[in-house]
Amino acid sequence: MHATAQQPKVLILASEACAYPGANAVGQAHQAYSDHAYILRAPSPALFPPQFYLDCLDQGFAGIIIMSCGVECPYEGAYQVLAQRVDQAYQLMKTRGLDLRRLRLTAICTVCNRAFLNEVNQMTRLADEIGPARDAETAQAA
Amino acid sequence: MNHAPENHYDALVVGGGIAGLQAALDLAEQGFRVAVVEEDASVGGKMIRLSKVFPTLDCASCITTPKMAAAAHHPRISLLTYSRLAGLERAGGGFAARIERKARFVDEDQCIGCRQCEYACPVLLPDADQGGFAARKAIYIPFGNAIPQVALREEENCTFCGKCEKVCPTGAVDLLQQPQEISLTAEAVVLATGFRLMTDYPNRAYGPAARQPNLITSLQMERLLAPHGPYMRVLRPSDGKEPDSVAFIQCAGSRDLNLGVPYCSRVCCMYAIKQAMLLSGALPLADLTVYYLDIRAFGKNYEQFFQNAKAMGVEFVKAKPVVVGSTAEGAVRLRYEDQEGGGGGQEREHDLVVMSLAVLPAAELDPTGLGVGLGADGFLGSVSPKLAPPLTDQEGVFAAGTALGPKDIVDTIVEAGAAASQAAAYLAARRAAGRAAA
Amino acid sequence: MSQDRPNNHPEPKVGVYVCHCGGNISDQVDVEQVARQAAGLPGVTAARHYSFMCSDPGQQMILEDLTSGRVDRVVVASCAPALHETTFREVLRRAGLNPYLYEHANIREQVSWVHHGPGATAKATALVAAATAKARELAPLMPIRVAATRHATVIGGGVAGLTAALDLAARGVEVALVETTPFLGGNLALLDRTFPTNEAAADLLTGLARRVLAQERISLYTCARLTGFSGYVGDFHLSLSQAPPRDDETLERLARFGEPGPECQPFRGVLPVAPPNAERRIELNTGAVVLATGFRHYQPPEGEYGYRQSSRVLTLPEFIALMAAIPAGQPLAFEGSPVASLALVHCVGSRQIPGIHEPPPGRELNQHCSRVCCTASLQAAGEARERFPETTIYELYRDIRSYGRGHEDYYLKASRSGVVFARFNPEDPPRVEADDSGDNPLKVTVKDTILAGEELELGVDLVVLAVGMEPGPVAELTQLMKLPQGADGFLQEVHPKLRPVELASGGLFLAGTCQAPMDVGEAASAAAAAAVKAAGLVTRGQVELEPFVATVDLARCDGCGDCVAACLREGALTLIETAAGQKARVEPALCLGCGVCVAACPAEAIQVAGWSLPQFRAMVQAIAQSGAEQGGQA
Amino acid sequence: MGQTPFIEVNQAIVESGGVDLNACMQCGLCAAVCPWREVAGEFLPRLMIRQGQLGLEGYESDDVLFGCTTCNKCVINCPREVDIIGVMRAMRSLVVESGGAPETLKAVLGSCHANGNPWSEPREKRMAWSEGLEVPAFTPDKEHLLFVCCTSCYEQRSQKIARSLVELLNRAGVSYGVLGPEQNCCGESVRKIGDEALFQKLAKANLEMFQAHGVKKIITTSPHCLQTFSRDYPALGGEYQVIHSSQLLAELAAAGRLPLSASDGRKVAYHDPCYLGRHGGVFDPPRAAISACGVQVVELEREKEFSLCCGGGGGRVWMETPPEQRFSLLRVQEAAAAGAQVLATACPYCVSLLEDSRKTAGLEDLRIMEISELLAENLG
Repeated sequence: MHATAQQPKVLILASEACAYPGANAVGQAHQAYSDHAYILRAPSPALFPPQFYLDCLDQGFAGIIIMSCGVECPYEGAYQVLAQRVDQAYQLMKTRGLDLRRLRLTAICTVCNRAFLNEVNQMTRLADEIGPARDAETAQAA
Repeated sequence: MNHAPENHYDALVVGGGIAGLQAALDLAEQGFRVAVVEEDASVGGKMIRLSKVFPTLDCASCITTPKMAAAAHHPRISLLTYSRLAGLERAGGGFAARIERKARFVDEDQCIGCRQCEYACPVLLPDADQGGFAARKAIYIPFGNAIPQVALREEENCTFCGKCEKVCPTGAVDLLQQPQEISLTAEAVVLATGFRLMTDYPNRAYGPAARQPNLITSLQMERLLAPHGPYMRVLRPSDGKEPDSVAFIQCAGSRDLNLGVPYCSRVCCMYAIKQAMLLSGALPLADLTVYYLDIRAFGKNYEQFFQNAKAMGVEFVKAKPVVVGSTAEGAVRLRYEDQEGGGGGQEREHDLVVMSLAVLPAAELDPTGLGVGLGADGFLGSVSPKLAPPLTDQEGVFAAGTALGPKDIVDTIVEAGAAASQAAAYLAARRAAGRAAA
Repeated sequence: MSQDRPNNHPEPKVGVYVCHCGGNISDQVDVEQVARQAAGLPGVTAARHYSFMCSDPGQQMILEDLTSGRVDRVVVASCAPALHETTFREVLRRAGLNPYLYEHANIREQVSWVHHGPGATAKATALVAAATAKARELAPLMPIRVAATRHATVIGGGVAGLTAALDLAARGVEVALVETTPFLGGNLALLDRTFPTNEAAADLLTGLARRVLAQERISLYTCARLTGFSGYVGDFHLSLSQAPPRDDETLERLARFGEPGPECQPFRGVLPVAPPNAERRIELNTGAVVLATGFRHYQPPEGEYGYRQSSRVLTLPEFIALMAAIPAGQPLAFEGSPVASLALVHCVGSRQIPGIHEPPPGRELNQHCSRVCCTASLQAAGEARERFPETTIYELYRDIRSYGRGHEDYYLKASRSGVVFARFNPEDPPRVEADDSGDNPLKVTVKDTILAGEELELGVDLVVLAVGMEPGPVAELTQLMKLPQGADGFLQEVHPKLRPVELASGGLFLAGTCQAPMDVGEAASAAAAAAVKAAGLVTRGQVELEPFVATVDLARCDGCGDCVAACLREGALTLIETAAGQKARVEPALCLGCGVCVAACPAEAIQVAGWSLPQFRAMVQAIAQSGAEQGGQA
Repeated sequence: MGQTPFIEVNQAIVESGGVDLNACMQCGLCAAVCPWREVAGEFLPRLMIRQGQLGLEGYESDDVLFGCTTCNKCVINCPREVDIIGVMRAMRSLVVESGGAPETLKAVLGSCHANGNPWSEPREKRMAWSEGLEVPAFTPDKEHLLFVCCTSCYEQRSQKIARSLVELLNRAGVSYGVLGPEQNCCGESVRKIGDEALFQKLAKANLEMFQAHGVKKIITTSPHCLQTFSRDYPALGGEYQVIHSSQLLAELAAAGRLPLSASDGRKVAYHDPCYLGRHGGVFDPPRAAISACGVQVVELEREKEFSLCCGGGGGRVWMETPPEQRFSLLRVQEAAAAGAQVLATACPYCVSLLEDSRKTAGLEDLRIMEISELLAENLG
């Protein structure tokens, strides 16, 4: 088996209106990226409470990219709320001693192929470098 | 799936390609009852036979099958496949249609599409739906995603061995089935009879040298590229070699007064670019060349698609080449004048050459017998090309898609919606008039 | 999480169906293995794979499992959900099950098209596991039914707007036709004759305007601007602000009109009714909105091909108007002097290429082809040669795109009439310079690619720029209505083939050149297609909405009001008094489904139906564990 | 420094008869089908038309402008149905008018002026070919005028064509007669060379003569005369029923009026002359005539409208072409490779050039024959 537990995974939470179709556009263009990046779609990532991200890291993900529509968000005001939520998540991460680079908020549109690839490639590289958060935490504890 | 048609419909749609299906769906969504008559054994038309479609590179099946399925499952649509409109006359302010249901030699209602007959049949024939590159049986289901999934038997080549009859689990095979004629009435007719591709190479231009196996039609290339194509990969027909160099000859028949096709066929530039792009994925090392007169990438996002192809390394040569022969290795020899690259006569060889052949009016463009007026180009004519292209000169008869001239899929689908809109307005006005009279 | 399930719910039976997509998926993903792995997941009672799940036999396969009772909820792993999610939901409906007991795994666009080798299979397996985990958490959802107002609003009074309004009215729909100017006719009014029929644009518009004014179901609002937009499909609320025209250009144009009526004045348009003389606010309830906001011509920046540096550089519409103003039999003249030769330049503001063309300050490049300018240029050039045979005409083009019905004839006719063509590469565009030395005031230099790139110097009296099409000025509208735009700035349909005239938000439709460049016939067809879709929606009397809105678990809600404070949509969330105390309440037709309230709730009492946090947690867990399990098995 | 178009030249070409000059959309198919590609020649019709459209230099040099053999292959394929030959003719006429014709062609034109034939032979010797044969003079009671091409009147090898034909006509009892030295060249090549005034003069003289003698039907030995009489003369006021000898021979053979032995077992390939085939659309009668004497017909790959020009049209028959650029050389080699013993054709120019190339190629075993010659050999 190629994929093993050792290879750190990246979770992408993509907005249904922009970032998720944006990821599909990358697929239509057959532009490859790491197969350890997993994309889940959500109406708006603003629905996740800050603790949710920490739970994901605890599950074994090395990094999370929140891909929203940015200011183009179809839900007026949701992006601003989302940005606040992510700030709160950073606060929580700090108190836990987690590398803040593990969580990124970004805006991806339906045709942002290059931006999408940049984000994913950066995060997967980081994940390869620093490994899953759970392991890092364990190492720190030891 | 409604196999048994009823006696009366609001609209009769002739042609079950993408235009006919879309018009039928839009009419049915307005609450009208629609019968679709399709000559072929499956609905889906030319589109279902394509590989992927420009400019999104969606697979054609993925876009066509939902519409095929939606029409097949729609409570207000009846699909009459393998049937032709044998006659139509005006009756009682509407139309009375005679429809010939050709003999499938398989009972449509009993066939479950299990293909046992197909597996048992000993006769092998070239499969036209695979560009003639693959074989099929004398009794067969047209293709994987055909609707309906019902077998049919080709009469000329059947040996009457009776194996199909024996293996059929439902007793659906009926070797003596006769064509049936049914009658129905409708208030409006939508002609979506589509197009045909120039069947032979334009011989006067390309000479006897044009008859060679590695010179293929654009529809054959669609099959070579299709995910469920004959070879599952792109191989050239003469010897099964992976071509190292593929060329496209644009305007092969189109924009040619000499060949009686003065018009632009409108889709060839884009499908050649698309095929070249798909080939660059299938054969990353192959040289790809498009010989063209003008690149007509005029639709939404088409120009960007063309520029992408250029950036990917597809070579575009402005020239109208002729086929002068073949090499001992089977490559096709082309000759052309190099206008941009320094001028002069040039000769080049390509392992495989695709002719982007002209789009012609369908053989039975107007099967109504009403004598719907034609345009100068031989396609159905419109009496209001600027404000309502689907309006024909016959009251109650509307047209859509390539029956009204060459057209890409996007424009066809939009125009089918327009035809439905105009037919719906016509039907609504008739109803209102009927109510007023009553 | 499964412990959250009330005891009276039976254990879900999930069917997993993996699509080959005829090789699109199966060439990269071992679909058999994906299905095999899925079969071992908890709750899975059937796991199959097939070449085309979306095809009739594919759907039949699912249907049989559902009707036989083998499965009661479905996961299909195939292409992007945008393509087939509704297809498969429909299968559940046909089987008599709730269509929302369905989850889609995207293993084409996000797996087989971007990953190769065993990693692709592993990722597909994980995504199927996640979808299955979510499927187990799904609950039946009831669609929200909203009464649809039998009324539609068309924004834009050009040929597309007029056509859409007429077609809607013909279907028995009440229509509000909204136009920002006092005039009808849009850009078509600025044309002389249309190709390929040579009908006068003014005649076409007069005909349309007559029918619009005679149609009782159409209410016309000119000089009206959309100032408010709320509501939802079937029941939108529009605020319009009507005001007397004030800008000089409009007033000047108005001054030349006599009595209002349907007659179209060439190059001016139709003044259907007198403009309002006082400001007025209009509130409309409407079931659907058709956008027909049209295009505007590209305005070349100063200096592009000498534009605005020489008064002798005109745009094609200006040139057409110039010709139309010259009496029959008179020679072509400009500013009093005869025009012995002119050059017509194609692709101005169209087909711009990054790296070759410079975007004007603060603007994007127009990478698109404007579709109609080639034939329009050929028509103008052919007509000019016919009327003014003494004038030499050069057409400088990149590709001649006379694609449409009858268009190629214009190319032939222009050629035969003696128009001299030269073909340039975008890298070497023609240069326009003032020329004091020669016989003509302007010199155009062009590298002619059909002459092996030799440079030609053309002395001309006039340069005509075939300017392209850009989206109309819709910034305000796109912001107000949240309309999606493509990279080219035109409004973006859901899918060019599946839903070519619809916007992603329900009840909004596209007609004509607000979507992409089109000629008149194409715009009219697009308008008719939009009208038939809108009519289908509003004539049914009610609209079914997706049920993905916030729902409150009353048992958990303690009425703290945090969700109400967080809610972005006025009126969607309120606090009500119940027997069990203060509770949050959702107005489903207004709820956006954004989920901002979900994160705000301290008790996790509010969830977006179909997108609940427990469902997300189940998916995250499944993905997190997927590799580990497989790693263990391998 | 760029070039400045000289649109007056464009207009002059159009006014000189190149009416389709501007209809060309520059696809280049003409250049791709042109026989000059077979020998890597520089003659490129599309480029010439481009230069003509813009009035730029390049097309008017001797080698290029007088390269066209007027074989018609480009014309029948042109997607815009441009009369490319007409454009070439108009371009040449502008040069010829100003005295710029190539030297060899000047001699041809001069001879036509002075002698009524292009071969620089005296008018009186026009009937030399008929010496020793019974050739009736044309009188109003005769059905056909036999119009023998200047080439077959004067050129030695070609005289055999005319002699064979009269032998066949006499045996079949055809009612025909000839006119004597007052006859002029039909003017076909003269017109293609670009001397329109001379063509008009020759045609007028012939028309007056036909009129004076009451001619109604004409048999031509050359497809070039055939085309001129049937396509060009009507515009000048002379309508005649014109038939090429091969067509008449096919009719006579079919009617059993020719006592042919049907036992010639040789392998015969037929070379379609451009003016009979592509210009005239006559493809089957010559083949029928050949078949009448029991030969084995070998079809060449480039047959009928795809036929390879011999290189003699458009005045080229009088111009010097280096052996490596002769289409006729390719043609005899093609015939030999196909196993033909006889390469039959139906045009004096073709016979002349194919015969030359046969010698150049050293193909001792291949005979070049006009159809009349082949049939005459098989008279029983």
